[in-house]
Amino acid sequence: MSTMTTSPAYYRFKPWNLGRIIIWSLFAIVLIVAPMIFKSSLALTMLSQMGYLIIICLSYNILLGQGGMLSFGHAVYVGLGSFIAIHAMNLAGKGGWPIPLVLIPIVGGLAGSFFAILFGYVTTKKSGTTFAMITLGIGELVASMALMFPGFFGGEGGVTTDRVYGKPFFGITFGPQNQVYYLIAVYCFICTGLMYAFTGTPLGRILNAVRDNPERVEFIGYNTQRVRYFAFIIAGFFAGIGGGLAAINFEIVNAADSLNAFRSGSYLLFTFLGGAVFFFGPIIGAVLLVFAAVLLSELTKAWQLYFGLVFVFMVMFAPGGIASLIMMNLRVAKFGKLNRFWGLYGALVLTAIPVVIGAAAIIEMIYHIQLNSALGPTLDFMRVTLDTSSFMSWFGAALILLVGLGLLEAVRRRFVRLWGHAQEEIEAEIKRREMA
Amino acid sequence: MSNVQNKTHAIELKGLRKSFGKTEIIRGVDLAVEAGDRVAIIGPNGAGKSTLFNLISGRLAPTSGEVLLNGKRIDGMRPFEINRLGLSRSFQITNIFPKLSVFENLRCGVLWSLGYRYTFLRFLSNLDDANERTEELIHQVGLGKKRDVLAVNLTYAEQRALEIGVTIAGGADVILLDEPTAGMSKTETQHFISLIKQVTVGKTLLTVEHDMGVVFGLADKIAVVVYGEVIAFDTPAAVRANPRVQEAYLGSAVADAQGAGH
Amino acid sequence: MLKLHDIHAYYGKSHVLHGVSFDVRPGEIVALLGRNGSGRSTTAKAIMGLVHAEGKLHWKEQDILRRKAYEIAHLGIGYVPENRDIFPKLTVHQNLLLGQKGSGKGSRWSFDDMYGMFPRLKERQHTEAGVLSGGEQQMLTLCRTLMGDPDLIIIDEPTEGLAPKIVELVGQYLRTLKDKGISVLLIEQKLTIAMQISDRALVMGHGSIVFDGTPDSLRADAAIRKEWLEV
Amino acid sequence: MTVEFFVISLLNGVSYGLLLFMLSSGLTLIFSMMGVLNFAHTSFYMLGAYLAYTISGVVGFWPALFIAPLLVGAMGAAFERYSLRRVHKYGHVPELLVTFGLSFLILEVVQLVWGRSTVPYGLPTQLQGPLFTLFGTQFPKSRSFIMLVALLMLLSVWLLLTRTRIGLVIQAALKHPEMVEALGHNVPRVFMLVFGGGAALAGLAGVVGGNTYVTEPAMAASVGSIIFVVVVVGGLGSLAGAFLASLLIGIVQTFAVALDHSMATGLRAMGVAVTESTFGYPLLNLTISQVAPILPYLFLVLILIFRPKGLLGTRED
Amino acid sequence: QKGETVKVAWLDPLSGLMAAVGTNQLKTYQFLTEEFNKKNAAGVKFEIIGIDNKLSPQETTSALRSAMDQGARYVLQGNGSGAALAIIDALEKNNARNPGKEVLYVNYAAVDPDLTNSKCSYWHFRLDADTSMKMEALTTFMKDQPDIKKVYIIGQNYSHGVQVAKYAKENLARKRPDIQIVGEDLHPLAQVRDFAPYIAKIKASGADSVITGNWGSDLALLIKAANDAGLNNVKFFVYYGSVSGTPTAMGAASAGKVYQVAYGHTNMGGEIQRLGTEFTKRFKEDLYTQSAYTALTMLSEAFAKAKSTDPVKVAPVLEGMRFKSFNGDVEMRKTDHQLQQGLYITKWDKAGGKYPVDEEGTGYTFVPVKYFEPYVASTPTTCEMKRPSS
Ligand SMILES: Nc1ncnc2c1ncn2[C@@H]1O[C@H](COP(=O)(O)OP(=O)(O)OP(=O)(O)O)[C@@H](O)[C@H]1O
Ligand SMILES: Nc1ncnc2c1ncn2[C@@H]1O[C@H](COP(=O)(O)OP(=O)(O)OP(=O)(O)O)[C@@H](O)[C@H]1O
Ligand SMILES: CC(C)C[C@H](N)C(=O)O
Ligand SMILES: [Mg+2]
Ligand SMILES: [Mg+2]
Repeated sequence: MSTMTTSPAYYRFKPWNLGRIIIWSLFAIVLIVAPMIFKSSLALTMLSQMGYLIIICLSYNILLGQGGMLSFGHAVYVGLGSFIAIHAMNLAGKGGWPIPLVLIPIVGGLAGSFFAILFGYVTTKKSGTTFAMITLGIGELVASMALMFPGFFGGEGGVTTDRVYGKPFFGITFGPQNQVYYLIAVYCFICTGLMYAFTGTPLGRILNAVRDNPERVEFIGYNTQRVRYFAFIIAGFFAGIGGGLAAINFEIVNAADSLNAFRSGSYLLFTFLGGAVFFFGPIIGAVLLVFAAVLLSELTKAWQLYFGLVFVFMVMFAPGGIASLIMMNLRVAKFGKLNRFWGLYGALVLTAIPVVIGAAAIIEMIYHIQLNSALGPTLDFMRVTLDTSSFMSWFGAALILLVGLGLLEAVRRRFVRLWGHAQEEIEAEIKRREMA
Repeated sequence: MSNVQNKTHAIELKGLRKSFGKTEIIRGVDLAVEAGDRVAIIGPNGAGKSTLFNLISGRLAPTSGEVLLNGKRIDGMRPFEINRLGLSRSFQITNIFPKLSVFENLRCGVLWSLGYRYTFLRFLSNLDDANERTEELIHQVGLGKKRDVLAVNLTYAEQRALEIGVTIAGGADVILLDEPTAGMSKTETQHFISLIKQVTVGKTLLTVEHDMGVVFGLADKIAVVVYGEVIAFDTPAAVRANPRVQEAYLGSAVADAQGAGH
Repeated sequence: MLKLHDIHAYYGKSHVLHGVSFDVRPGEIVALLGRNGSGRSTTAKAIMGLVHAEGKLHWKEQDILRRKAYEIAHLGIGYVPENRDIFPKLTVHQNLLLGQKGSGKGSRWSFDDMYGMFPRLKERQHTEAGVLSGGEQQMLTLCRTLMGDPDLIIIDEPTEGLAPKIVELVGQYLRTLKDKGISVLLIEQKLTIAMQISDRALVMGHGSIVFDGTPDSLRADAAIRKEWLEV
Repeated sequence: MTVEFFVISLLNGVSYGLLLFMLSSGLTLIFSMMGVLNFAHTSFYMLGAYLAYTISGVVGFWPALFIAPLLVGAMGAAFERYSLRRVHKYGHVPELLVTFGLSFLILEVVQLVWGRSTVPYGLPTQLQGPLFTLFGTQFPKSRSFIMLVALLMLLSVWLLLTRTRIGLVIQAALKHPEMVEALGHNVPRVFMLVFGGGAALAGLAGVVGGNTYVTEPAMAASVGSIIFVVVVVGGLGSLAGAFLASLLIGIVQTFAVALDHSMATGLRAMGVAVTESTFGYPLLNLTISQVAPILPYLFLVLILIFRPKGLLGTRED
Repeated sequence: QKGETVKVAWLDPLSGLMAAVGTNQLKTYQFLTEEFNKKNAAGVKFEIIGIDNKLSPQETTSALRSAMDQGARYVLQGNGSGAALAIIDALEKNNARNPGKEVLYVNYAAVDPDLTNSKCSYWHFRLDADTSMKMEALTTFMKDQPDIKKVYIIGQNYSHGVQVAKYAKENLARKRPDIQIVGEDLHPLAQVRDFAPYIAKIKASGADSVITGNWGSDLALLIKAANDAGLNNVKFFVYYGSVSGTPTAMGAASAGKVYQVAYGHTNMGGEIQRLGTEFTKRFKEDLYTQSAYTALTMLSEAFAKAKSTDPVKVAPVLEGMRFKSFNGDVEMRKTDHQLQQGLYITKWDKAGGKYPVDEEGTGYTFVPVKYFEPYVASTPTTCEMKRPSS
């Protein structure tokens, strides 16, 4: 006892410390003002989608990042949450159950956790590849079965609803998209807060321990299966909330859409891209998911190619996701060494531009030949007219690409060197502090 | 029933046997360790010492026989159930949570025993008793300076210390240590023995060791396991003098070990 | 036969060996002694091409610096690492099989030699290596490397975790290797055994060699022992 | 069920099972040895089919049977060399994801080169028509050829695994790559060869599968998850297991199609009244034949719960 | 409205399972607008904005928003009734909530009867004949084939396949009670790799005809398997025999065995055939979504009649509008917005002579064997159309 040096107050959770207040207020402000800045109706749907996808990706990360469980079937809990939510809305709309719309996401959440309790009981008995494969199997089963039960899942058309029912809530009908957006935003904020809080609870910490070394956990008194199971249920709950919000947002839920393996895959992909190691990674992932799914496919027919390329390069060069890139830079900044990189970052961006432009121009021309040849040989690419039948267009694009590549590589080499130096200095600095 | 009359032992093994496939590794072990004793288990490589630990701690289920902890049968129970009854063990090959900090590693070890089970409705940072206990532990095992370092980044000796720390964190009163000093230099070993002694005051301790210096420095009693059987269980002096033990295990190295006695 | 001259080695950016020079002659047992962290294991890894090294490194008149580990192994250097690195999911027999290079024909060592040396391994030959006892694993690593028929074998702390009796046994086997003309570079913690069997002793401190001589002269040199080996 | 129907179904089951094995043998090689969940496996299968289509247009089917798999194998090896190898050290999830990305790229490239609709990749004359006729049902040569190829694959992979140490080297290298190198094995090259080999097997499957079935951009996705089922049900690390699982799945699925029984008919037979208003009627009324194609997934889940090592597997992860 | 450019959003898959179909259809629309812009009755120009909806109803709603942001007030969609329903639903709400920004939906291929029955919408107009209509025509044709005695029904286990089975049974029971339904199978959508077991079952059942609503690889593989097993004396009655890939799969082996029901065929003669041939020449693909022609004709004429391109003004004009399309006189039925048109039964056979347009270069084509006037295929509706009160 004499060794006690720090008072209990040192650990106390102080919800109102300055850093937290700033970060969470910023998050809230972003949620509030975003639709005021991006006003088009597409932007508004995209923002709404981001809102609930943030919840879903974060819930997925409870499994992947915090529990080391690679699930291929997360869409099951999101989707079933959506279905129950939409049925609840329809019942409420018919006056069956008096559930106000604002509570519908909770219904989704309960449904999500219900199914997580049901399926999780078998899936979480195992971990690793076995776990992954069971979730894959259950995902496929649920997705295929859904089409066979049109009574509940509405068949191909899915189930529709009207979110405007009941008495207006303080004059809010939830008809207009921006009211729905704010509903989603409020849920997004609260759920993010709750999930963040979860990381600081005993279960959350033991979950990390299970991820790192399940065997040892058994020898400090915990049943690993139980830990995984509880985490799975919690993840299912938040997934269901996300699903419920999606149902409100679209007013239609559809088995082919919300339960398939591809959906599950994209939660995995983007959680990872955002960065599974850090709590906030999946938030970035969710935002990217919406951009990739909605915007990219509208900007270009070659979206899958770009997507594949970006993805392969990201995994190869930034396996910790975007969050880890940010954290690496923050670390450099903390040691006051970020300044020397601004110039290089600028140069990287500048040299990357021609590479991207050149490559994109070529890709777009190829796609144009294949998909849009009915519209003639010319296409509009960033306000420039390219002609797939002219040598100059191809040559020009290739030239830009090659020159850009050369420059980029030169800058990259320099960057890698300097970055290495900076890391070295930081390591040395850390050692020094440790000694002190 | 017999327990009622007999004095209950901290650990009691009765006719314990374990086979892997056709090979019988543990061939009928009877052993009773009294509460508060420090017992060292020695024996040739592959004799079954670690296997014995695995059987006691629930990592393996015995083929036949009984394991009793404070008079209660525990064979066939899962490791976490046994742990909850107050038995904790360390591993021959370091077995900690690599991506958690030293502090978190220890706190994980503390949680269950303080009753914070699968709770997700309270913040760790508000669990004063857990934090105090962890803080105490961290100083006990001498890792105070490495509080927030991830376990992977510790040196080997520090990891071994952490391993012990996680083992004793739950406050178990029966502790099993499997070759706790393996791979350490002499200085580190000496330091470590005193650490172990200090943190296991009043507890029942079983260790497996090959380093005779450690064995003789730490143990009140020595059990010699050869080929899955306990061939001797006695005081250090008696064991050292036992010709069968010399034959089977010590060889001429006895002299060496005596020379190295601390 | 093996010649190191001014070898520097690095882990990432940290500089661990600061100019190590020594040589090993055919059929010689050389003990490499030193405290924990003095850089002995790193020296072994540098020879095997497993860490980034600079300087001059020759083996049988060939420059082997920066060669790939498998090439170095093929040139006849065997390595027994300190943390054993057995392949846990493979059986004992398969572990030994992996030690062989090519078909194993013409090797000085056969499976039977190995099993003769450690009968315990023969008993366990179809068991997964991962469940072997600590000591058995140690024996297995040693044998696995021998199966590759090396002319020089670098052994990093072979006696760790072995029962005292087996430690003696290992000592004897190292002598047998020597008799077969194989050189041994023995990295050891236990002074007694190292001094008993080696022809020459090297002492390492802070990443360079601070003593090179016979075991007897080391025994005599209390100053060196005190400064670099004892507490 | 008549004898006639039984025999034909058995034949169909076995040949479908062998088709599954042909599709998954390369994956078994990669997945169970390297631990890489190669999501691009079926993309290599598709590439094999398209390449064979083009090549056979120039030099004929039989040369294409050899050239196309080699090309696909080379691509696989190149991918391992330049991409997968970098990712390997970060663990299995990134490996999986990079192959996932690759599957997107291959799909797009295939669509760019060969268009989005089916290509007329037809059977060579030697493989057209029936091999024999049984009870009036023809058994096509093309299917027999698939069976033959599958058996040859089994044989060659088996030889590779038992007659060489490649399997051991890889398994060992997953744990301690440096140690394996220090024992004298060129680990990177072995990995590259195995990945390339797995891709080549997928390519070969594409060459023969593409013209027996259809060669279209969706062909990769359509067999995507079933082959994982085969490998996992068979048991990681077990070629024989994968073989057994393929046959089992093939036969079970084929016979299941024939069974028009449902839980409802079962209950009725037991005298329980089941009507449309009974709770869960849609589920009760689902016939076995309706769920036949998704039975493998059920199988997968059950196997993993009750026997996580798979049928003949040796390890769990 | 003369000289005006009307933006029409096309929302259908360009990726995924139906990428080939969607790509072909987008080209069809782009190609036909080019034609129509030359000689438009209303003097307007169409601009097609193609957006990939990935066959997903949710993506469809996002795509719809983006289309509206880009100023499109007409939407074209056809693949998948799920997406169709999503559009209808979204438009009902949008048009009620945002007056002045109404959007009108032209459905050119989604065939779920519900869309013009229980789920009918004032803003939705369907150009394809729905499942029940096609089955009406198909069974009327089968009724007169005395050699049909035993019918087997196989389909994809989702709403479309289930409906095909349902209408087939109802219609046959009514028109030819003597025909036996010897088997009925539903298999999961796009999951079956090997149809041999189904063929064995069909053979064992002794069926002489098979009715199937399958499309894509589910149809191609089914027919391939039938050919492989030598199921030579069984006829296949299908909905989607011309869709990308299927003709290639059928090839010579299916000649004379496959019958298709549709609102047209490739050998119609006249302008549509000329356009089809030109399309094939230009893109090396077939023009099989002829309803695109109907869509553009209908919109052009409605613009001209309404003297406006505002959906609010155009929709009333469309109701009950009669016009001439490539397949004769057609009428957009007012009660449910289902186009009433004649249907053709065609048979897969060697191309040449009167029917020269071979499909996918196979040398084979769908040869017309029977034409049914619109009234034959017409089915009643339960639609209670809610028209905006003005
Ligand atoms: N799961 C298992 N399957 C098969 N054999 C096993 C298993 N576990 C242990 N063994 C065998 O049991 C014997 C005893 O092993 P154990 O680890 O208990 O030895 P030990 O006494 O701790 O030796 P050491 O001092 O070398 O660590 C060994 O021969 C080992 O190979
Ligand atoms: N992988 C590594 N990364 C960074 N530093 C390392 C690494 N391995 C060893 N070191 C450092 O290099 C130095 C020499 O280590 P080495 O393992 O060669 O020592 P040793 O003499 O073999 O000691 P030991 O008795 O612990 O085996 C030590 O300071 C150690 O901390
Ligand atoms: C175009 C067709 C292949 C698809 C069909 N219209 C359907 O609704 O499923
Ligand atoms: Mg042991
Ligand atoms: Mg060392």
